[in-house]
Amino acid sequence: MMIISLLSDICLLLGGILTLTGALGLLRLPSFYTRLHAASVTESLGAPLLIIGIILDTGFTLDSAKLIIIIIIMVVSSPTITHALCRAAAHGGYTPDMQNKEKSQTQTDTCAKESK
Amino acid sequence: MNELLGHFNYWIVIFLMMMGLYIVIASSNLIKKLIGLGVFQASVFILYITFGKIKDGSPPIITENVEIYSNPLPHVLILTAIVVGVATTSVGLALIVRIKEAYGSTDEDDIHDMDDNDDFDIKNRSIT
Amino acid sequence: MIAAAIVALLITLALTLTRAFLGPSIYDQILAVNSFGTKTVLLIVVAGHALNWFSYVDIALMYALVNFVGTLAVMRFFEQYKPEGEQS
Amino acid sequence: MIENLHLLINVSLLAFLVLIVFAAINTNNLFVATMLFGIFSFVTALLFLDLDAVDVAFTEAAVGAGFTTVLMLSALRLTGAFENVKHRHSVLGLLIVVLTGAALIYGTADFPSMGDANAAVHLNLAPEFIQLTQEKIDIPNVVTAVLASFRGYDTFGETVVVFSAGVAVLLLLGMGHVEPKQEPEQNIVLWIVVKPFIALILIFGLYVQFHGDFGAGGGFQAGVIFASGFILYSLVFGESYARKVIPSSILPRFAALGVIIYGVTGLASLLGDKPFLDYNALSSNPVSGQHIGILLVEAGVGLAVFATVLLIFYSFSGVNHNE
Repeated sequence: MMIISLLSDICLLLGGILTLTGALGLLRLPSFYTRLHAASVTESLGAPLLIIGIILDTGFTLDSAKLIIIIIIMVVSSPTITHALCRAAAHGGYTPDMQNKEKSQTQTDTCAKESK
Repeated sequence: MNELLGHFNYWIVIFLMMMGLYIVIASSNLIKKLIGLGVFQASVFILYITFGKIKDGSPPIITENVEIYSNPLPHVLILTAIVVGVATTSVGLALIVRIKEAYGSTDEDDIHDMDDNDDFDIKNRSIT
Repeated sequence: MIAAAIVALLITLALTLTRAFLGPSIYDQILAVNSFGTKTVLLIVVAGHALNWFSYVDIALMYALVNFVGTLAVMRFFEQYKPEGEQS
Repeated sequence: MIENLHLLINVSLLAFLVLIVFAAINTNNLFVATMLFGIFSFVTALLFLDLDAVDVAFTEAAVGAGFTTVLMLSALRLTGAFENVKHRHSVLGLLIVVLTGAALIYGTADFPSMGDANAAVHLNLAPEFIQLTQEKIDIPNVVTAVLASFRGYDTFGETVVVFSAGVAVLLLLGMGHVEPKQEPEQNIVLWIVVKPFIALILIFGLYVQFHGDFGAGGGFQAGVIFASGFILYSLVFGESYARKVIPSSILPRFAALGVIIYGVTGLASLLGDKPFLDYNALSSNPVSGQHIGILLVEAGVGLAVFATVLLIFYSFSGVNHNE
């Protein structure tokens, strides 16, 4: 019993840290594609960890079965959305710049101007 | 302090309501006006639900070992109000789509200008 | 620990909201809004468990589905709108 | 501890709401304003959850965050220009708003403080409803009992309002028709992921419809969820395919059928020498009569809301309005 509650605490802590990191990345990273990366990668790990922490705490009930369905939905839908968004951005004339950070920043600005 | 916490929700709700009203007054775009109305509407919903809350109460679904239930009546009123609200919003949006077809604009000021102009022909969307 | 997770999620929501306000491009805002929805689902699950909200799991499930539909609608709209915007 | 968490969540959610509305006032892009309105609904629904209103949170999330966003985007697509919206800074308007707000805040001084169990609202009607639900109707969810049985007239009126809103949109916009060339871009990842999702949404809609007596849910929510399954199909595979699955011509009939099911249930109780919408007449045992009545009424509401929501979506997504 102790071990399970300890495990649940660890999962919650890790999940919390990961989601927080993801949000920081979303806020601080310089261009759209890097932000996309920060949001999607941490979301795919942080969200299941948080929910697994709750499942360990509730024990095996109908609720935990539904929570597992939520995990499946999130694990499938989050990368799909990211993929579709990335594709839409790439088709909308928004190409990532690999070489120069400064340049990609200016590109973001021009795109921002265009979109406004 | 208790006074503050007890009335905090009401004040914020009224603040939100007034911001919604300000959007309706200050924006000349019809769709944005509808968004303002939506904000106003949602804040009224929050007000009602706040009234229904009882401290340490649980949702009005009968379960064992629960003595205090929150008031179910505001919940019923607001539940139906939300669905009716979206139905009326959709009628409003449909009207806006028609207005756009007739006048070529969704801006209230432009529409008033066109209405004031006697030569404006609504069928051809142009001044003859 | 569950309280710490709730606080972390609330801070996360605030940061995501900031990105949704700042932009700069429309795609950033779509990303932030979608991310906000996902974090809301997590908040419902964690806070619902901590505060004993009734049938929070059903609502979390629905939020996850609605968020997916909503974001797809936004992107579909964007795909369709593009050519018209260039013409006018 | 729990008290503090409640307070923290309450205060931060209200702060989020204020921030979101500020951003919506400041933006001159209608597309952004619509998305912000969507997350506004999300946060409102979270707040409802914290205030014990499970059913309302359910409805707000399905209707406000899901369908309203889709609807507003469809309208934006039809009206075209959504950027550089003019914004006039009206001093008079600001004055009116500040004065009204001040008057209303002055009025809150008489309000009972939040969560007070002895407030006037909680002393009448509500205890009776909770009591009578346990005695006469015997379903756990008091909200469903009040909605479908005690205040059945009211809900009938609301259903008719929803139906007439659908008729009004149909009269204003017509069904339109969709040309196959307007199909969305082919995206295999989306296609594969979305198919099981649609099945999941439809099953979940049925669950919400029939679980409404025991937990959160009911006809209004289920109708919207069921419709959003088809809206998802239409968004990903294209409107012309969706119209093959559910032809636009049968939707008004479904909506009318839903209202008729509700009305006929009321008439059936008239035939049993009881008042309109008194379900005790539906069976020899009054309690099971109530159960049958609530089931039928919720089915009528669900069908009417489903058909109306999908009808409105079809009307807005027909492409020929700009011609």
